[in-house]
Amino acid sequence: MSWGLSFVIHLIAALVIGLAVPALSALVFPFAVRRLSGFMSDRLGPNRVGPAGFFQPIADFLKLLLKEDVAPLKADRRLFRLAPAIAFITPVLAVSVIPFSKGFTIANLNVGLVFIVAFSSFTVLGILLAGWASHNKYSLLGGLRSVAQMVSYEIPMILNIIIIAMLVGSLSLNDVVGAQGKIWFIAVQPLAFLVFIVAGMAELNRTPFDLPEAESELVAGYLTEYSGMRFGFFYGLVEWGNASIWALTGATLFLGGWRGPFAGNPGWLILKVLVLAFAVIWFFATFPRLQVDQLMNFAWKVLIPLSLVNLGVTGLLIILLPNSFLPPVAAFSWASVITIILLMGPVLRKALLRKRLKLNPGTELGTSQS
Amino acid sequence: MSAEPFVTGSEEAAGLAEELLAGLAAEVYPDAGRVVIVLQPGRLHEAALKLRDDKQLSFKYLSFAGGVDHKDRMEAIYILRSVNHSVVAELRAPLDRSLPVAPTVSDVWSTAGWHERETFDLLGIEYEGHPDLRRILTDAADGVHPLRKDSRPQRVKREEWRFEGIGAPRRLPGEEERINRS
Amino acid sequence: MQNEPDLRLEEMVLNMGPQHPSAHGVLRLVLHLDGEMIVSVDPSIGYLHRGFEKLAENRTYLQFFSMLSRLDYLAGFFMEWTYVRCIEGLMEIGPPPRAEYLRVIAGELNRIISHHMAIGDYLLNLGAVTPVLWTFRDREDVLDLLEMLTGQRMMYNYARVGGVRYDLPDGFEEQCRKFLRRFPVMIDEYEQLITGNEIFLARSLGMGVITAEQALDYGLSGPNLRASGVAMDLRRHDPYSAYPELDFDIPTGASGDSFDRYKCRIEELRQSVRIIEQALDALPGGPVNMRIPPMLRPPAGAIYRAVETGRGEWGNYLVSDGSLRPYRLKMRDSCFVALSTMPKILPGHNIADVVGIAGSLDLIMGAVDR
Amino acid sequence: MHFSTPIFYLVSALVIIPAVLMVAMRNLIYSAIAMIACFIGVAAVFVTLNAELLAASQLLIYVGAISILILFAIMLTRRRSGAICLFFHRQSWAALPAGAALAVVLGIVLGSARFSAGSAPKNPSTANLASLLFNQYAFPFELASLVLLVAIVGAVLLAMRERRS
Repeated sequence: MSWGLSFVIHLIAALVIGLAVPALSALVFPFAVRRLSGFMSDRLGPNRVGPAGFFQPIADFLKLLLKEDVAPLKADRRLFRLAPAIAFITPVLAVSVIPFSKGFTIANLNVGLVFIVAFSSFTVLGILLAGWASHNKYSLLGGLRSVAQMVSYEIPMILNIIIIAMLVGSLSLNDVVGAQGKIWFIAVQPLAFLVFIVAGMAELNRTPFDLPEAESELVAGYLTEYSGMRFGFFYGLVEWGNASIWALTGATLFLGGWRGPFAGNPGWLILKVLVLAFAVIWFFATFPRLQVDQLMNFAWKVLIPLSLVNLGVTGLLIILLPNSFLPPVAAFSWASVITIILLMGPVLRKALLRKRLKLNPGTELGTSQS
Repeated sequence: MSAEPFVTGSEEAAGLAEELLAGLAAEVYPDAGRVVIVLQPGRLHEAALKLRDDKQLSFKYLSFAGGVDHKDRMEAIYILRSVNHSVVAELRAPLDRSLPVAPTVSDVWSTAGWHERETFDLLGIEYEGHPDLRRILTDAADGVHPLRKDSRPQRVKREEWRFEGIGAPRRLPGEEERINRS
Repeated sequence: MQNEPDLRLEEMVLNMGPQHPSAHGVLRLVLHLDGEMIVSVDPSIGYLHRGFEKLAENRTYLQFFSMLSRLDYLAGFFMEWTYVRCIEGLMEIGPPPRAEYLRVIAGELNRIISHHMAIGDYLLNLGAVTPVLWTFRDREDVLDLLEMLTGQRMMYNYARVGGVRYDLPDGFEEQCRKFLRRFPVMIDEYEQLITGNEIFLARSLGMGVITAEQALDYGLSGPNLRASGVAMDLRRHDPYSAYPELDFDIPTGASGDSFDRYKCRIEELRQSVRIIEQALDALPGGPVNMRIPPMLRPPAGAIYRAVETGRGEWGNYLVSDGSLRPYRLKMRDSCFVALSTMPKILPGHNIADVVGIAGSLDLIMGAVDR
Repeated sequence: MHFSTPIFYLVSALVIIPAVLMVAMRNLIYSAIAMIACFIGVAAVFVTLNAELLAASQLLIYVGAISILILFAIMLTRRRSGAICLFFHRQSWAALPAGAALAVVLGIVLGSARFSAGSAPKNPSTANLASLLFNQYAFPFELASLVLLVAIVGAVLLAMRERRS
């Protein structure tokens, strides 16, 4: 076979899978969010179109497709139109390094882990351009917020990916899955998994870090001026495509990738992705939203030091015990997770109450108590 | 809790207020659970301060500031409450209807700031010394004070405003983007 | 720093509202921002101004009646109650005791639905989607009860001069008691979801602090005032109707921050349950209204009557000249007052806190603009 | 000929277009976008050279961090439609000798370098790169981070003073 043909086949396969993953997630996830969060908040959710409302996303997709695509008069038209496309690069490209089953990766790069992180910068770029090009203050604020947030949370994300790379000794995702034959890394590094989930929520702009599109403050953030299919691009394909990528990465890094009982296959990977996606939806239905300064403080004062300590200790253990480092790493990680869970709530509450006391040290007043 | 005995009824409050406002009030009488204090012209601010700072009456809470147009005269009305007792005081300051000007009490009770803006808007009472006396509810009705008894419905002239597309800022007076530092 | 023309910093003017997801109707806030921090706020109201005070002067006492519940459209009964109290005070009549108890029941049910909206909306402003749906679910039960009692779910027209419109319908007491048994469990459920949540605490503790002096100076009332530590409740302070015979507590806060305002409302829900239970137990027999002349002509004079609504003191200052129409009707609204504190308390907070604090102050633009 | 060779030439040629556009565009934002496109093109060149780590780093650092910060700065300072710049202005006279000097230096470097085809490893190991960076070149590496640290502290200081005044 000539190299040209093999290249073309490769390209087509990559494009098909790269487009299928975000498209499928854009169809499945919004529906799942609406039904599941509906269930959590004691209501039905969409249940009219098709069996149990299952065709609702298709109806929504058609509606978005047929809607007029409006751009504000003073918007920068070219960038306004370009932005969703730029943001869409991330999920399409990032799929290519994910191993779907044994020996089935679109691009088996030896630095796949770095690539996944690197590709996410396109979403940041798209959102920033969308926010600026809309010529709307809410959009601009949303875009700026999102960039600050995504750039900040990329750091703990990368630090935790490095921890896994250190455990495996390779940056290739195939090696990562290969190393999890005996035990999944969630059991070895629960702390890294925890940080990965939290940082992932921030990277994806999901609750409780959904500030860039905080509908009660910024209307819809960078999405405010978008309508029709351009909105669909951002909301469906980019956002949920990225969620899929995040879940795929998480499943690969911590949950053993395509491994599972009865011969590993992509089915297991999909199941794990759905479990992680369920967490996203669960958070959405449960948490209020953080504030910008709190969000930044959390990244720089909690997550990054925590990840650095975890990285340092893990590295030290790997150097000291090059042959049997997994048990001590797991012991350290589990101990830290339990400490954090036990201590974080009370400590945080105490700090907040102290802050409140400082603001208003309780005024005594002649009041008629009943 | 202050050690002062609380006021128990509107008669007692009326007596106290009469004593307190000697020379300021023209008339003080209890009526339907409240004390009505009719002030002499021009003594509003002094009376307000005295009523607020008095230990026993302690009218620290202004329910609202409003006005009534009596066709022949105008009255500025203030309803006062106290944390200590349940008697409500009603301050009435008579004003000249052709040129209703009252001193502001927004420095006595901060809440008067917006209530006076509203009364200025609806009745045209001008409050002297008010830090920010703009219309509040009916910005567009220039020169019309709808709650005056002689005001008739009329066409409100609107500022000519051309639609410049979505996103074009509509500048209102006093809303220019301020340059903070230079 | 020297004056360097190149280093000018520009304040951003953000025009929040009147069309905005958390404008609580049509509130417009002109925000001057330094980054995300608020430098100054100028609330601009009047977008829902319908000229009620002028309309009252051009209608007979009874004609105006049907418009009252459009003021604070979430708890319309309080407006009717205040108005009939004014007319009854001028005419020096008092309704029969059974009517007073029915008014208390209707009033407390209104307080519950008002607080439901306040809590749900506040949390929606903070980005939590589930609480609002839970409070709406329970609000529905109360609206059913109110529909049984008054024939309407929103614009009740239940109060009458000298009594109330209808006596208790069959089955009301049973259904109401059923609701009162179930409701405290629901309140616990809200608290489990919200009150202990660290993100909610971070968003509400120490936010929008109003000291007791400030609160009195600004004439705040209702839960907003009590959250600052002033136990002033007109039901106790200036007792009316059947409240002197009922036993209930006045919950107060200590710090006057958003959290205290929220907590006061939650506690008031429990107190309302207590009050309704007692009112149902102690419901006296007898007629529910009295004969009044078909053309109301209250004697000339002026009167001020106020009712403690869910949002604070709603007062009517009614001047009668002995004719068929009110000479002057001035309505005192607590949301108007709460809104007027915003220029004082908002600077220094974030954009996110604008909606948070506005939500915790519980503003209803229908009542603010009148 | 391996299939990546024509792609390498193609990509290298394509990279020049955004590079020229970046200089020629009169809208600052568009310039920045062209610059980003140029960076991406360079990353693609690295991929065709089998230097995947370098490509990923290029994307991560230049596209993901540096250009975003530049855009951020432009958007914050010039909100309205990104200020049109003049194409010919006084700076172009100073740029001419500077550009000529750069061309000379680059020409000398390119002329003196010896390109040996096929000597590059097909799969440059990340481990080799790391050991080089942290052993042989540890001092320049640390020096570079020191310079960056100073820059960060300086930036923080400037921002702090701005807020205080």
